[in-house]
Amino acid sequence: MATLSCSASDLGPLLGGAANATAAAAYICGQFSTVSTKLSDTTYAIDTTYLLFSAYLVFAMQLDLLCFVRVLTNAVCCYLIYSAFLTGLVYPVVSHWFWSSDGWASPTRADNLLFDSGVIDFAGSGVVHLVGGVAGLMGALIEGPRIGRFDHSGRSVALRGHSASLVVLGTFLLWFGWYGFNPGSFLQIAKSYGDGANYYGQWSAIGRTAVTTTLAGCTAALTTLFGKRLLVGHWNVTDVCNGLLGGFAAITSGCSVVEPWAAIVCGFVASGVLIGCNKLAEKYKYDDPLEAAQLHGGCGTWGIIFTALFAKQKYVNEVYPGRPNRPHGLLMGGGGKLLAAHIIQILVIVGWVGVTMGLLFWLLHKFNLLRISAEDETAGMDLTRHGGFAYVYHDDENGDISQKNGFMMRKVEPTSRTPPSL
Amino acid sequence: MVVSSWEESVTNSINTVYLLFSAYLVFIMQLGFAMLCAGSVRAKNAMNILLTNVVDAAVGSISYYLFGFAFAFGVSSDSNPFIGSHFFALKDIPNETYDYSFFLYQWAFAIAVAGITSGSIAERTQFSAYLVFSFFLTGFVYPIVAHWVWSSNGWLTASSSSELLFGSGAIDFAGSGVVHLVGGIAGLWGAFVEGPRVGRFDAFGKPVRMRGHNATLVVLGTFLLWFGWFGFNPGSFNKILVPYVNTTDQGNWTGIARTAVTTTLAGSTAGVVTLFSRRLLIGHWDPMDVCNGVLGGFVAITSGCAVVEPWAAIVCGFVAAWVLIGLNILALKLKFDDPLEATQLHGGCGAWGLIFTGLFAKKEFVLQVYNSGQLDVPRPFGVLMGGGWGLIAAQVVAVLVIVGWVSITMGPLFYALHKLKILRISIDEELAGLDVSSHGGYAYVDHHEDDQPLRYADYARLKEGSRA
Amino acid sequence: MVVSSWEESVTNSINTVYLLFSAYLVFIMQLGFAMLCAGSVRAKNAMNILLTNVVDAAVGSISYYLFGFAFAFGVSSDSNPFIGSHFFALKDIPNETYDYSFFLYQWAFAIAVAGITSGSIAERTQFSAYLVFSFFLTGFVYPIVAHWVWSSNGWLTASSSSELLFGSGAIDFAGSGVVHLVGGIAGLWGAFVEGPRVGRFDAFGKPVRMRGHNATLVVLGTFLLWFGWFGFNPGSFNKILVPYVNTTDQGNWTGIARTAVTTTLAGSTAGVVTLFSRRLLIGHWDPMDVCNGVLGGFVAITSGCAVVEPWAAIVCGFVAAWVLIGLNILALKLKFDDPLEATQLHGGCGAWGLIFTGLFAKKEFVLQVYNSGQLDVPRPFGVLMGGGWGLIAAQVVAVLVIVGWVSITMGPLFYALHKLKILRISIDEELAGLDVSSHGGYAYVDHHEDDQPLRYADYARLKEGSRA
Repeated sequence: MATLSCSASDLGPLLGGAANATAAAAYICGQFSTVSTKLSDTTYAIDTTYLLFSAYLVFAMQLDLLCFVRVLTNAVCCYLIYSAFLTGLVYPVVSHWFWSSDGWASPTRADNLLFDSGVIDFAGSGVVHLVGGVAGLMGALIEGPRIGRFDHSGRSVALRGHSASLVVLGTFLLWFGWYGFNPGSFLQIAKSYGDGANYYGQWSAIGRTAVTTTLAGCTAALTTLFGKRLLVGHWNVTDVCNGLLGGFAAITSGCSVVEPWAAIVCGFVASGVLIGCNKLAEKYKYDDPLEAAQLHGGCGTWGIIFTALFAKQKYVNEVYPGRPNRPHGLLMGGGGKLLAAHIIQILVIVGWVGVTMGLLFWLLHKFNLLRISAEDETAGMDLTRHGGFAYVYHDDENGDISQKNGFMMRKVEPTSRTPPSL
Repeated sequence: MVVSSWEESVTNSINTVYLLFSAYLVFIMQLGFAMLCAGSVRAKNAMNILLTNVVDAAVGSISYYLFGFAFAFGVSSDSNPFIGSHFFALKDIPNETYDYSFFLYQWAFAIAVAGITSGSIAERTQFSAYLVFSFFLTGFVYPIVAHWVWSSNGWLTASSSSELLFGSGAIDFAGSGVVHLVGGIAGLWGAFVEGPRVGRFDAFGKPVRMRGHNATLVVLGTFLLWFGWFGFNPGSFNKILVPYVNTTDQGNWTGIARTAVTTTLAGSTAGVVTLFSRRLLIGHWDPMDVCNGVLGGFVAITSGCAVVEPWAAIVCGFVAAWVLIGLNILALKLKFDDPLEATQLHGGCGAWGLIFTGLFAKKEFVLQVYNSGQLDVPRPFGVLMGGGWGLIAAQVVAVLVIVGWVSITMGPLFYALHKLKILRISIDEELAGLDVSSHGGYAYVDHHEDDQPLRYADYARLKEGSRA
Repeated sequence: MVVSSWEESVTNSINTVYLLFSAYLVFIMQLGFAMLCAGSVRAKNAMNILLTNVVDAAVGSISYYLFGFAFAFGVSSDSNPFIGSHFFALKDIPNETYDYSFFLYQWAFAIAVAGITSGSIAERTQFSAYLVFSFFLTGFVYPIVAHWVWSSNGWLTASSSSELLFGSGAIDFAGSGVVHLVGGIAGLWGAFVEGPRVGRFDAFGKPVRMRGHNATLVVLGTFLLWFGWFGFNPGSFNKILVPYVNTTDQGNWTGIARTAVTTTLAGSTAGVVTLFSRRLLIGHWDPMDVCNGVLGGFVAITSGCAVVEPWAAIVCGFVAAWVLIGLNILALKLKFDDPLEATQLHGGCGAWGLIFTGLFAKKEFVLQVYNSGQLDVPRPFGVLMGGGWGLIAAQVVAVLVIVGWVSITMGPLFYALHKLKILRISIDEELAGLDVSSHGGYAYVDHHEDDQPLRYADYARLKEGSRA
């Protein structure tokens, strides 16, 4: 609101000659500052509205977790330690480095930027996805694959999640939430870029971010669809969903500073990265039920590199103002400084998370807290730890009621040709 | 004045955007209830409970449009503190006080009430009885309570400019009492008059566990309710562009964000406490319990969400979890059967929420919410914060009158339906499940019902055959 | 001027916030369609229909980005009323007329169209044919209709400043015609060319009921669509910060909230009416019918939502329910098989919605929406409100040209695919279910496929064994 500050001494001469010029000027300024206070209230209100609803959207992303609760191999108490450690220590340290105004690699630092540039990780391909991916990698490496994932000769056996509807539900909800994640990372919307065109400002940049996000995800989904069709031979909905999420994870870093067409490139490569990582994981007998390491780790890494290649100068200057001629994307003619900063980011994150989480999982493993017992796992954790299966479809009511309890249920065998007597 | 009219436009736009999106979020709670209920009943009744939830929303819209809103907020110079009497069928809306967006927001609240109660009487109620009760509750019982507490001339209100009850009025900010306690007590009477489900207690009176058929749906419903609660509590400010006097950069936007924080903290605390105490009591980690615990925390904080500090929200959630566990044990002892624990959850935690507000409301926040932050207004606040007994007395009165009012209206209604034998379904129907008896089939159809080849082997054999 | 530029920033910010969040809501409708479709087909085809819905969104994004948006809204001085020709691949965006947020909002609409049609041809279409048709529909057929009705120089538009058709133009505010009628007619041709599913009608031509496999998903989808419709209808205002001239405190915010109210009322009424009439016709309360009824009401009100009174919305919903029921009976008579009733629902109710607007549009609201509330503009409005025949004539023309245009484009496309034998799957595949034949397995994997102990008894035995 600096533009609206008003001082009586400035205004006084303008009103000239009149005897009570100063008084009039003071009065006008009084009026003016009232208006200006109201206006700044307005800005607060708009920004808060925007931020709150964006936060709600991000929250909605958590919904997705529920789809996968049932395939987690971690025991609950171990999971509590793990999540407390990850969200309480490992993640905040990383986000401090790249996002807080005095982090050593932050692009918003006042001076001494890393390679004059800092790391542009706008909404967190590295800070969020790569951290999560690496943590998952360490966990799954130390725990080893699920029982039955690889047979005696070491070939992989497909263990599929149990419901495609839930996967699709979760994917769409994540997509919905990503609109809070990426465009919401602007934190403010009422901000003009002041380059003459009044229709253009932060609100356009937010709209553009939403568009790049959409395009990257969709391209990745389609590429994965056709790629897997060529490789495996049928159209698979789970692959499409994973491809979509891979595209989103990749664009997260550069979403605000690239053109829409670059987002298509980003999504295209991301799906290649995802498929490649999956092949690699299978080869090395690495089992991650959700492909989290491949998806968030692999595509997150690609996203960081992608930003360093394609960031457009105009957008970089608008999003990180106050320092003209910042380095920008290598392929856009911005030199290699941004790329160098980003490669350092990848190395540092992998190192930090790898060491801390690796140590934690190793300790848990040593104390036998990490993995559930083999019998528990084959029976499924729902039965042993959670008091029964999540689904009870047709429990037997017509029989004697006294027998009925949580565990007695008649499973309908799909092999039987005769409909069950209901 | 051009500038000032533009300012008014801006103010109106922002407030409407805020209120509308909050209303949409509250509406999504109806989906949350539907999923929660569907997951918590047995598969043979899933279709029935889904139908009741959809019909709740549809019937509630019509009745609230025709007269519910008028009963609740139909205020004018001659209206009385007991019931409103204007704006039937949205006549004279929009006016200076109310716009369409306010109606939409209140409508979303109204349909939530019937959603709460539907859980208590699940699995054993005739559908036509359900229609009657839902229409009556949303169109009459709930709006009158809302009028008392929320409209500017209700006798329990805390926001009127004229004299308030005990100089304070009851602070039920987003409706622990108005919404949840009403829904819970209605459910109490419904479940009490109907009696427990067949087979819920065995011949020796020992409870038999009846598990819901789909835990995924329960978790889905809980998260959707959580999502919706961000519209329910923070949205109850109605306007976001209201600066507080005596501050430079604070206003309703600060209060709204704080409300979202207290809401989250209370729910999470209650969830964690329930998780660990149920682990100690019954020996395994049960996601259903955690879900109910989380919801209990939300219900409890709903009343005071805007006027307490975040640390108080943690206290609130902690106690709410124990209220819920205690009431569940009590319900088992008394052979009271409520399939979704709606009475214990919404009734018990709702009552605790009202009391909690009377204990912990902070002076500064109360003044911000109800007096735009003027510091010189003397008014009671939380008794533990040194604010005197005025507020807690009003809160206790609110609990008592709400319980009383709902009991004298819904109790006789359920009793009459019971006497007319249109309340409960027959035992045969109950054993077979409502879906088959009233709704033409089950909610789930498995592969084999088509009597078709099922495995890939069968499919391949069939292909071979057709080629040969 | 510094002040004015700041004011413009605020205006733009508020409008963008509103438009973006509306776009997100419309996007969530895609999830709603996916869940609704998945629940309404048989389990053996669930994976197929889920895939088509995800791919819809993905294919639609690319084609709409590359040329769809240009065909629909590429207006400049030399562009013609039939098709747009600028802004391919978002070139020159943002400019003074369109911002990225507008593109995002229109994109969400475009993918909804293909979502509607996918229901009509479910359970029997080859996936590659689906890709072709989806690309063609979102990238070409739909954008051209959108250009006619919504862009400022389309020949059917109601908002241009130059001369309008019959002095009025067709009022299709949020797209009963542009979105739903297009999707419905495309579905009609698809379902007609493909013919009914195997076993839908028995040897004597009597219909055999094919129930969807999961009512919970249907209800979930319906509520999500309802939620999304709050972005669809009120969001179509695009800008919230537009004060009406000649009023003190009204503006687009009033209109937007009123739109949300009319939408809710129409859907609820249609749901309740369908509930009771199906109860009378077939004898039990069926939640699937209620869900379809609610959606029918929404489709019908979509055209006139901004320009009618709330009471007219109730009339609209009432008739829409009967249109839907009537068309369903007719479809059975004609042996027309549409697994999701998309043709009847979106086509039939969409056409009724356009006519309804011609009957009940209120003068004051029409002027508010299309002329910012200037009272001195002479323009036709609803014929039953005394507004002359101009509007209803334009509405009828709109119905006819949309039906004609979609028929001459989609009809030959489906016929060509049919002749090339890449439209429909073989009978064997259809009997086995698409999930096994094309997608490598079923959508649901039950516990036992792991070949693991399943019963608690088994589990106990296993424990015994390991201990021994």
